[in-house]
Amino acid sequence: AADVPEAFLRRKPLLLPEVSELQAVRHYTRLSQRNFAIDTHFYPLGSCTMKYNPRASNAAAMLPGFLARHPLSPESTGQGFLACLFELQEILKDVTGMKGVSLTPMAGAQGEFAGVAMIRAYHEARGDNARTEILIPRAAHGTNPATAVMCGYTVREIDVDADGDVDVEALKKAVGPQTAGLMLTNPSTLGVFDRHIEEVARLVHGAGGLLYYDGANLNAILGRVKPGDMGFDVIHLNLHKTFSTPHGGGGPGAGPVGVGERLLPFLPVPFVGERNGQYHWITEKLRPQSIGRLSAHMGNAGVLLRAYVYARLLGRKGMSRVADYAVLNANYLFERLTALGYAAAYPGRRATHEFLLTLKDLKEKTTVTATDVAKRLLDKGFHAPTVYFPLMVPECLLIEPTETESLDDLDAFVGAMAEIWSDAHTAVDVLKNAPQKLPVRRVDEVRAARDLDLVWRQAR
Amino acid sequence: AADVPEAFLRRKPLLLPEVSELQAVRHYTRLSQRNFAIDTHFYPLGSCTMKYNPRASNAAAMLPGFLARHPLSPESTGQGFLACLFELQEILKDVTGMKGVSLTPMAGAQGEFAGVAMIRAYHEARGDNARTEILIPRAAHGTNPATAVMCGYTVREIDVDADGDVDVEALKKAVGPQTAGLMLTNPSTLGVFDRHIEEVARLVHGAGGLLYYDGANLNAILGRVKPGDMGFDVIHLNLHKTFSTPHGGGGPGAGPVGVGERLLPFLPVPFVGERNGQYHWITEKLRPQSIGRLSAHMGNAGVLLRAYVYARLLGRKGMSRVADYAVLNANYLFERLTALGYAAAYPGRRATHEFLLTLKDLKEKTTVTATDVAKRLLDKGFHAPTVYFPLMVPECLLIEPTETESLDDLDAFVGAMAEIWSDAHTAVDVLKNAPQKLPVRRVDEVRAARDLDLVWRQAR
Amino acid sequence: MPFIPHTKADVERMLATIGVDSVEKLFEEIPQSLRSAPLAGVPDALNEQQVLRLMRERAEQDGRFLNFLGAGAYEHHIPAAVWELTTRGEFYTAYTPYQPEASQGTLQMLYEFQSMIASLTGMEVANASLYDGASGLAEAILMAVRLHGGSRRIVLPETVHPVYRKVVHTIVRAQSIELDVVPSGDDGVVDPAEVAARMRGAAALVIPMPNFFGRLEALGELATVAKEAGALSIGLVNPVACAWLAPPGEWGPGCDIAVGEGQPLGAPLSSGGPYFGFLAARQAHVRQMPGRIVGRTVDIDGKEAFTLTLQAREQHIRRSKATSNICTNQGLLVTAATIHMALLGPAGLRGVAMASHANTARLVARLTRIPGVRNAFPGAPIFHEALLRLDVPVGDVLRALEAQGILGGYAVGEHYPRWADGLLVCATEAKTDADIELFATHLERIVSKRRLDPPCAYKDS
Amino acid sequence: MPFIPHTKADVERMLATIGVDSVEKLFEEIPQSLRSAPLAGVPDALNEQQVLRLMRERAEQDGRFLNFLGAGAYEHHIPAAVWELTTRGEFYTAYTPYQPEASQGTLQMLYEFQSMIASLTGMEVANASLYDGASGLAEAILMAVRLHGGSRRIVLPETVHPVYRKVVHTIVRAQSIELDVVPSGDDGVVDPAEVAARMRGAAALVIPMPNFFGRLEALGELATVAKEAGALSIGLVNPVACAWLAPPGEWGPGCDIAVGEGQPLGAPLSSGGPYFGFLAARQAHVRQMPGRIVGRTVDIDGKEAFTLTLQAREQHIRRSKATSNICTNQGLLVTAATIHMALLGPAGLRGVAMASHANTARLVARLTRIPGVRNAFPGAPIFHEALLRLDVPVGDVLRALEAQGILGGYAVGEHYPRWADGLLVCATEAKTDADIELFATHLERIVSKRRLDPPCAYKDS
Repeated sequence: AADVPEAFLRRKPLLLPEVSELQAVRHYTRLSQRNFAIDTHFYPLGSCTMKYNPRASNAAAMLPGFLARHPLSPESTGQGFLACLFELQEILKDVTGMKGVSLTPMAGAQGEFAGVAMIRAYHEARGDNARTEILIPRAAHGTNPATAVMCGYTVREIDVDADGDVDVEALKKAVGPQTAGLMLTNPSTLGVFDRHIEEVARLVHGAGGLLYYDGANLNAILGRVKPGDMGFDVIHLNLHKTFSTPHGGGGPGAGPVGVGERLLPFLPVPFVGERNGQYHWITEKLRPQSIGRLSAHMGNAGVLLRAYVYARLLGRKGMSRVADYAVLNANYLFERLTALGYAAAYPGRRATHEFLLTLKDLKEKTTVTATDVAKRLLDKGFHAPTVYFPLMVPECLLIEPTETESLDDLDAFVGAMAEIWSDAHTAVDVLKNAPQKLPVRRVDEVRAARDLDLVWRQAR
Repeated sequence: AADVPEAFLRRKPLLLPEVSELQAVRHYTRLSQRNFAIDTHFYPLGSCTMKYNPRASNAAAMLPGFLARHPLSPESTGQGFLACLFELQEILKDVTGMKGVSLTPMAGAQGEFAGVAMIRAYHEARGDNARTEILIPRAAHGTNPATAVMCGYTVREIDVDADGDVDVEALKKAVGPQTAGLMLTNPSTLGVFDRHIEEVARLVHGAGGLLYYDGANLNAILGRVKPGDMGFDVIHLNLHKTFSTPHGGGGPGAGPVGVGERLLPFLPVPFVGERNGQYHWITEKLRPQSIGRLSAHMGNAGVLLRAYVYARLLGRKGMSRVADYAVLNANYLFERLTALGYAAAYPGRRATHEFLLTLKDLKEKTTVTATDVAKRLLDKGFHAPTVYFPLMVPECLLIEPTETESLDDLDAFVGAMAEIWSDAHTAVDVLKNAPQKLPVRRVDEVRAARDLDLVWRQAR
Repeated sequence: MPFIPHTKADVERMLATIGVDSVEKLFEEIPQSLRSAPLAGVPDALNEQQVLRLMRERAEQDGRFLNFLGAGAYEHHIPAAVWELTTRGEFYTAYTPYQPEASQGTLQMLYEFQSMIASLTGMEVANASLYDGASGLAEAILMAVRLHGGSRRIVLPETVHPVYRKVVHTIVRAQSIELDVVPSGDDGVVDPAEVAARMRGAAALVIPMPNFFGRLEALGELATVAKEAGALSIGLVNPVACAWLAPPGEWGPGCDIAVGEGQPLGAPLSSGGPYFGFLAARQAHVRQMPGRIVGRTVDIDGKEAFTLTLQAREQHIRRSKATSNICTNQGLLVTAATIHMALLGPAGLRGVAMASHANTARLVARLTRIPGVRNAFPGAPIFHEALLRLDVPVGDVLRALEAQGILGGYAVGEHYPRWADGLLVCATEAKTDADIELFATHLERIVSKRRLDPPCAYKDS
Repeated sequence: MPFIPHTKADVERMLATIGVDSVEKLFEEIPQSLRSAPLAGVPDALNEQQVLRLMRERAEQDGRFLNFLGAGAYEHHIPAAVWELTTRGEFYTAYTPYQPEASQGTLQMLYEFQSMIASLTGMEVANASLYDGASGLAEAILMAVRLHGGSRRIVLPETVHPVYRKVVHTIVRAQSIELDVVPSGDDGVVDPAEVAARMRGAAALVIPMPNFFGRLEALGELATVAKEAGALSIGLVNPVACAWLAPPGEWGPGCDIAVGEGQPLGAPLSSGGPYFGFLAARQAHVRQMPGRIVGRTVDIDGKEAFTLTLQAREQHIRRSKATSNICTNQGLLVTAATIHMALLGPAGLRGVAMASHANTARLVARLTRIPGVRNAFPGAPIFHEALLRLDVPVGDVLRALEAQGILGGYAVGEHYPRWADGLLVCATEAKTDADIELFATHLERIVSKRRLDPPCAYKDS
């Protein structure tokens, strides 16, 4: 094009693959086969809720009419789309017990950000500027403290007690006029439901702080308990967990936020309103106190459509069945595995939708680590549980089977864990040398971080 | 439903799987991974033209508007669909050099049937009822003689000469007033182009017979030579070969037939006509001499749409590039493999889009069979060529790389064949014990046929 | 170049290896006189973007219709997982599993399919599919003639799908097989006594379930009649019906062969194809079955494995003595059907059958409340289609409905002059009460209007 | 029960194993007072057939539009293979590759993505994606502030996408970062001299390419200005443009960070998401990069292997000291983008850029022939968008075009009062001459009509 001066043009060659369509298709088809996924393997990755992703959700979200719609096209050209979002907002309001929902955060961590930013905006709007601290239990997801810092807060960590509940005495000492709020996951990442939640809420509210609910573990209580009823003022949900949108190798997710009365004015925009059966965007103009926008458009629309389809397929009754069967599966596995000899991190507690084992004693006795168990499970055709999280529990395995796995598959997993238990006491090498059957054996992660090789270079 | 009497209702239990959606998805995803396919492996299966199946063809054929159309809905509701079929007929007329095309046969073998049935109808229409015999070269596909018999003919097989061409002297002796026609594949299944084709056509036509072209190998001459110009009166095409519609684990295919002037009245119905830009079905009413219908509706519409998309993507120039590169790839492999020591079945001949090797000498020397080579190739990540076909050439490998394979992949295949050649002379066991890396090792086919186990039974 | 990966340098290296100086040279054995002129009839290439836009426009150009057509092809819900899995490259782009070690996926799936079809039809064995129901019936007839060994006469009720009868005629006529068509009564079924009279010396009897009018024939009696005449019985069935209604294996002494159109099991309507035929039989007859068959066996380590079997029946081995010339089957559709049946399960498939029946019953009840619309066979048991008779010309009514976006059914008059006023309607489980009401509302207005006015298509707002 | 496989017997066995008599009992630790009432706000379940019909109706209810909107989201052709592969279960339903041995597919794909993005932007390293372009810009700004170590002031041209500026404000404001917005001139670009004046003591400069109006800023000069002020430069780019136009690595001394919206690389418009952000940088800055990063290494046998690396930057390890709170990325979109770029190749992607440019140039030439339609910046170099100025109210024109099935562009007046008459138009490679002519014809009539008549939306036949 003669109208763009030479100086604006690219000079360096562009290193993209130069291959035929067949070569590309074959390459990526083969690559895909080098993955474990829910569609191929039981995937009890604790805290990630790896449950079945309905294909109907994908089919609906990929309908040409939805895919072709430009984000800036007028509301009049997207009434069908907006109707889905509006109804999803209403559904999420109900299951969370909140008064308003914005779907715009693009991931759980962005939902957290929005939540804490709203807490900040609330205090600022009241001129309550002395609140500089967010309280976070030590077991929390790493996103919680990272988020608090992004929102300009300092973090004070609160211990948990021997049973895995928040240490109420420690909380009493920590809470005060500097407290902006508390971020809590309940059930916690320790796989237990915090029994003092009402007390915790009273303490924080009493000090003028707000309660933030990290919805990562909502699958454990969906339809059974509403965070709003526990006293939370703001919540994010991970739709890619509880509402079964695909994890896609690491995303996209969606992290809608729900708020109680006090935080309504601060919800991130845009979200969907309805008037006389017509749907419209609610933006900064209508919500001048909003914390603002979090994405160029309205968030991960395609993820939201998938979640909407999932919610409609489950319906009212199906929604609470989720928690029932997720908790049933977890408690069953918990019982079977502890019967084998695996140690519960919090014995005597009920499992929620997940539970935490610790191999501390096993390691001392046999040198077998959580990593060894994880890698051996891969050989046996199971994805590993989450390992070494939460950081505070040594050699831990966080196991979340989800409600969509069958008893047969749970029993097969128990069988594999039984063999591993036996090998740990008689054939440690088998575990230390695992995996053997995967595309690669144990990966040298130290070298990866030391000799950084992050992009392909022509002359290596 | 109270209105259907008890006596009409099913009594026996229905044995279908009783599984969750996840279980089904996981099962069939895993099963799929136990297949070789074009999308995962080089697949040089001679005579099958395993080339890349464009994903665009699938996307187009699966558009909701096409999928939802009922076959008996009026022509007025399918003008877009009919336009595609009409244009495909025109394209196929051009590439085959024929005067009329019907797309209705659902597979190559059904196209053959339609072709021979038209030959029969032609002679019958002329009252020429003494013609009872179809001539078929010994190298032909098994479908040819099977088809001739289905059409009420007896088959006389014709020898091929030492160079792989039809033995013209034998043909001269065989042809006569009893000859209804001759069925020929050119290039033949021996991987060579029959150089006497003009003489053959003269002889058969001279005796009052018609010439049938089996289009299985059209990929070798697409856009280069038209069967009509060779003197053929009727042809079928395998769209799942030359026009790259997917093989789907064994089908569906599509086997359109093209005919010259003389056979036009006999084309199978329905096919598509056009008048003033409106498309309509041509049926028995307009073609009272038609051989009739071959399917409940109009054949494998979805396959035809895929072939149409492929033809439009290639266009005029792309169409003849197919033969150029298919033949180039085959001759390159032919040269490289014979240089390694593999024996050509017809040395001194040019390869067409495929070529035939024979391991007769190798087997005598080393005991290595075509099966051994085939199974070892599987271990090395290549689908095996066609083996033991044509039946007349001992220990043969029929190798068809197709035009969509890259030089890199051809060279990798040569490398694997070189290692196998070496192993055949130094490590026969490696070949005899192949495959080792597949989901199963050599399958006991004798037992499969002897102890028939064709359906799952609850109490085994 | 679309789909061709070669660079110029590749081509040069390859030509040098071969020892020729041009691609042209590779065609030297083809007589010069036969080389083609450029392909005037093939348009210039479009890129993918252009083709897909063209196809999208063509797919949409005629709009969407609310469809009450059946007559051999049925609109059922297909779970989204079915075709997402079926079009996975490993299924979609594999070929016939000639190398069993590299094809266990397809082979096990086909074995599962055979098992499901055998149970569904109540038979002992099944093959891995045929092209479609109509050609499948022809293959079943040829199989029956081979099995009978004596007669070449087939008794075929008029209530068998009329196009199926045409297809059978096309395929078997060259083999001197006689099709003896039994007329039906005013009640839309054949009379077992009349069939019995014709069975003497016949090779086989075809028994449709449901028949073309959706009606249920005297299945047990007919199968008995065939058996008593020493003939074979061929059940021609809708596979969804078999999940609820008695399958061929349960009719009287049991049929010898069951055959049918597989489309209702996961194949979209797609203007007529690709669909697939299925064929099941008694174990004793398996060596006369056409088409591919998969067997379960072991590998040399004794591990379970699947493979094509009984290939000695097939054309690529037996050539002119094969059971059929059939080569490809409808593998991809069978993949879809297998996954479809696995996802639905026994209760799900039975539910589809019952809901389709119930919807059609509701449809008939609603439409026959319209003056001028009658049930041709009131009170007779049906599956999920029914023949209505109209007071006004059926063709006019259908055109008027089409203008409203409704495909109102199939006019059977072309094939059955006796029911020139007949409209065959179908409402599967995919229809809602609102759909039925919409149809009824339009039909009511059209029928009443046609009684007064001359016919013309119009479009209400 | 949808998606729950348990039979009643299963549940009984499981409860017995656990040693409780009901599922209810498993919730015993939750205070009774907190148990929910039934969910009044969740409707009854629909089955898949019903949901898909509802969704189909909703997807189609507003019709299809011919779209000339850009402004941050672009309609490009996506090869059919891209999403057929991307939605394969092994990509679609896998999670973050925490177990590298079981995730080599995703990991190698991400490594390829990083390599492609690094080359595309002309930078040394890239991460494995961020949420979208706007939040990605905020992350880039936070990264620059960390790298600079001193200043917290960012110089931001007014020609950066206005919503991006809002998003950055939302995300960084709590960290006392000041956004110093530089106004643009009448020519729709910022003046390097004015930028230079503001750079003193600033941490970083953001340089958009193209800018919001599709214009090309003085890229090299601006990057130089930043460098000379001791500040970092952040190139905010359209990735397709980088295949043809100079990427950030080539601007003057080279940018420090390149960031942008990945949507044009294989993501459908989808009402705004999911898209993905990309971020590339100098190797020296890699430890301050946010988001996941994949490295190539070996396994214990020395075989090539891929793994997540530099995790010590991330929140799950570093918690409150992490570079960002980001956790999930946009893996699935990155899968699509990687396959998209592999299928297009360098020439293909460059072709898309040039064709989009040429189509927009043609569109502008054609539309500005209409009386009352002017190019806001005549003769200025653009990529694939252009600002037009209309004599009649832009909102009215857009509504009238919409009634004709055309989305005519983006009215910039809301964000740029100076160009209240401005219409930002875009024609990518997906537009044909016929599309452009159709737009022009309608626009011509609407503009001339608006000059005479009061505004109202109408629909021509």
